[in-house]
Amino acid sequence: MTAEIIPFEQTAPERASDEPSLVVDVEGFEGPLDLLLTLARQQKVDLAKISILALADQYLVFIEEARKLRLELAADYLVMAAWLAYLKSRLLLPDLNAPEGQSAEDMATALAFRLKRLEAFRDVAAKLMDRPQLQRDIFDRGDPEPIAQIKHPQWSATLYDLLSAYAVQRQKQAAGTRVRFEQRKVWSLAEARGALERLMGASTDWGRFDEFLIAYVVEPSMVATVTASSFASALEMVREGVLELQQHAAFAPLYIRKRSDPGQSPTPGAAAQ
Amino acid sequence: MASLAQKRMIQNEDLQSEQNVRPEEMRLLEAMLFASKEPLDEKTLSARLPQGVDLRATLDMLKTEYAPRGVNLVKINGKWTFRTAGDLSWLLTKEAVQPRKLSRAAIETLAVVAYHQPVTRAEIEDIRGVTMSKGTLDVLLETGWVRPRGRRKVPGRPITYGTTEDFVSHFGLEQLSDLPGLEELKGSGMLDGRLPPNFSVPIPSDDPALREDEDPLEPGDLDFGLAPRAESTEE
Amino acid sequence: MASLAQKRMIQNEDLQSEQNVRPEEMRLLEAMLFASKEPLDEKTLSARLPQGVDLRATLDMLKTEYAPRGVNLVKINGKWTFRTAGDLSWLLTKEAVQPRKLSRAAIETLAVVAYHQPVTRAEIEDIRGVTMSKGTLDVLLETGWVRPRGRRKVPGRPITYGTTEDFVSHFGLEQLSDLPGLEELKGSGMLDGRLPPNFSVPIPSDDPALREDEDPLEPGDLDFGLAPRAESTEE
Repeated sequence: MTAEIIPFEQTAPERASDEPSLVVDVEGFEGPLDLLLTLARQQKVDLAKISILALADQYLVFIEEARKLRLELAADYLVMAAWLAYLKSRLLLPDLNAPEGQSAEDMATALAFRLKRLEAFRDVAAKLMDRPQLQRDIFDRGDPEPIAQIKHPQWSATLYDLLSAYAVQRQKQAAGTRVRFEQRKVWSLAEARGALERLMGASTDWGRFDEFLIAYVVEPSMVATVTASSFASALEMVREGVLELQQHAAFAPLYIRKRSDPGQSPTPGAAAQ
Repeated sequence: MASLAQKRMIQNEDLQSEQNVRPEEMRLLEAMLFASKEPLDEKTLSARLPQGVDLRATLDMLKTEYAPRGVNLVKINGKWTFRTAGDLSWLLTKEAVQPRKLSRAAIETLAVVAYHQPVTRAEIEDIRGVTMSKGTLDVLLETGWVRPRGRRKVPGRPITYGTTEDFVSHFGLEQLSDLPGLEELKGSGMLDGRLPPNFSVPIPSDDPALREDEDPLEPGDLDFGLAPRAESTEE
Repeated sequence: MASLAQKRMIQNEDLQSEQNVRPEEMRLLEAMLFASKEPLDEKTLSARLPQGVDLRATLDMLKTEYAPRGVNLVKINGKWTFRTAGDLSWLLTKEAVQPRKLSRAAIETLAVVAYHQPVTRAEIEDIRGVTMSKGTLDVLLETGWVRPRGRRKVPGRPITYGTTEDFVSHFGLEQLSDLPGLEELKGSGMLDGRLPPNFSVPIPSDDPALREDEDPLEPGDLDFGLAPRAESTEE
């Protein structure tokens, strides 16, 4: 397990500031930058004056030692080692190939900057945590007094609420008290036919159709339905050969009589039925 | 500002002298009592204070010192705590607007009052076909949309109700007669066609002038809201 | 006891003169501030005070008056509250809440968020030189000191993080710019890695207003997978 780099979110043991020169132990380092910063601190100079070349050497030695011990190093440690080896070669042989982009000095400055920045943030983090903290050093009112709320109800309703409430209840009331739909008085065809059969009796004399109906038209409101149903039934009975109808002109009175020879249909249609 | 600056000077002088005499144990006590989640008894306070402190005397000093302030040191049930001065309890209240929706019964009643005003309770009940709980009218009076406007000249002289100007403005009407009539209600589908022939919707009017069958209200008729409000029972 | 009695006498005399000049608004202010758990802003305080009171002056007087006491008036993030004096923490250990022990990674991440906000995960990782585990952010979000505040307008639209009012209150800062060591950090150009030192440096700000290069968060951004996402809530 010693070979494993402790995941950084675990609380790492505090590193002594005056660590003995080079103990090969990556435990507790939070990645290559953290390791580099620790190595840089061992140079015991202002980070601004640090020798990146010396730092690169130290790091590479460290990594070499770790590999000799067959410590399993996380990939980013090896990437950093490769990068530092490259940087070192560039620093030692300045104009080699003169490649595009950053000069070796720029790269070294950028690395120094990152180290300084990491240190600076560690510094302010420590300062922040040293501040008196609420509920640890400083306390607010332990037993605050409740603020009573005086509630003012604010009523709201929309015009739609109002109108639909009015309409719904008026409608309901109207339906409940008055709108009992009357049974519509209609003569069914069956009723009309029954009546016709009874009225015609055995009479084979011509008679006026409307006179037959008078007896049934008790109320004026029934005239239409009685007339319509009787006429329809009469036509039906004519077709069956039970009755005969005749009319002398349009809108002239209609005459009706029972056929004397029922059974013989006067119309081909009735026979077909 | 001059007077304030002056006051401040005096204040600071006071502070100076106060600082000179204010014993450390007073600081300790006020911090403990302030931070504690509950009132503390003297035994607890004593245990936390440095030895040799006269607790009673210090508490008394603190009590005297805070007596004229907005926060007082008080003893409740034998335990000490800071409490807001009694005369400032009003500071610890917060006024909040609470939106409320009218109940179905209330809005139906309101609609009947709006269309049929001036209308008595009995008439409202007749139109609605249900008896009305006292709470419903109370709520409507509280909304400020309904007001008693007179008394009907009939036996019992019941109070007649009508709507207020607030009602008209809340519902975004220019005038009360803008409430839709029978045809408009039918047209909007709120009333359907199956209505008896004699069905009618009145043309509403909130003319404050009393009608022929109304008497003015009498002194005392308006003392409604003073009585404790009954909770609305009708849903 | 003699000396105590004597002190008390002096105290009472002080009180007398104090009472004579101590304006009523100081009582009102101390009552309000004592009663409230949360710091109160000047607008809230003003609203409860009689008109014409110079709030700033009164607060300053109160602050001066309480400065030598066990309870001090402090300004946190522009809001006022009473807190126990910092030198008395030894006395109040009984009240102390066992603070959550933050890992070194969490503390450093918190510092980067606080001093460099608004900041993305990638920027935090760049400064710390390690990839960040999900747990670290979760812990910080759980403390209530760090919050996601928007999305940076760059490819991938990463979430930006900042601190909360709770953070400022917990560490007793009058405002975010009072972070310890901020000036030095700023002065050495540590707050913007992309620019060479001594270039213009952004000042950390927990101003909730989004910066130009930030977009607002979208619904769902705040879930962090902590809870299974609610199915459509509409019925």
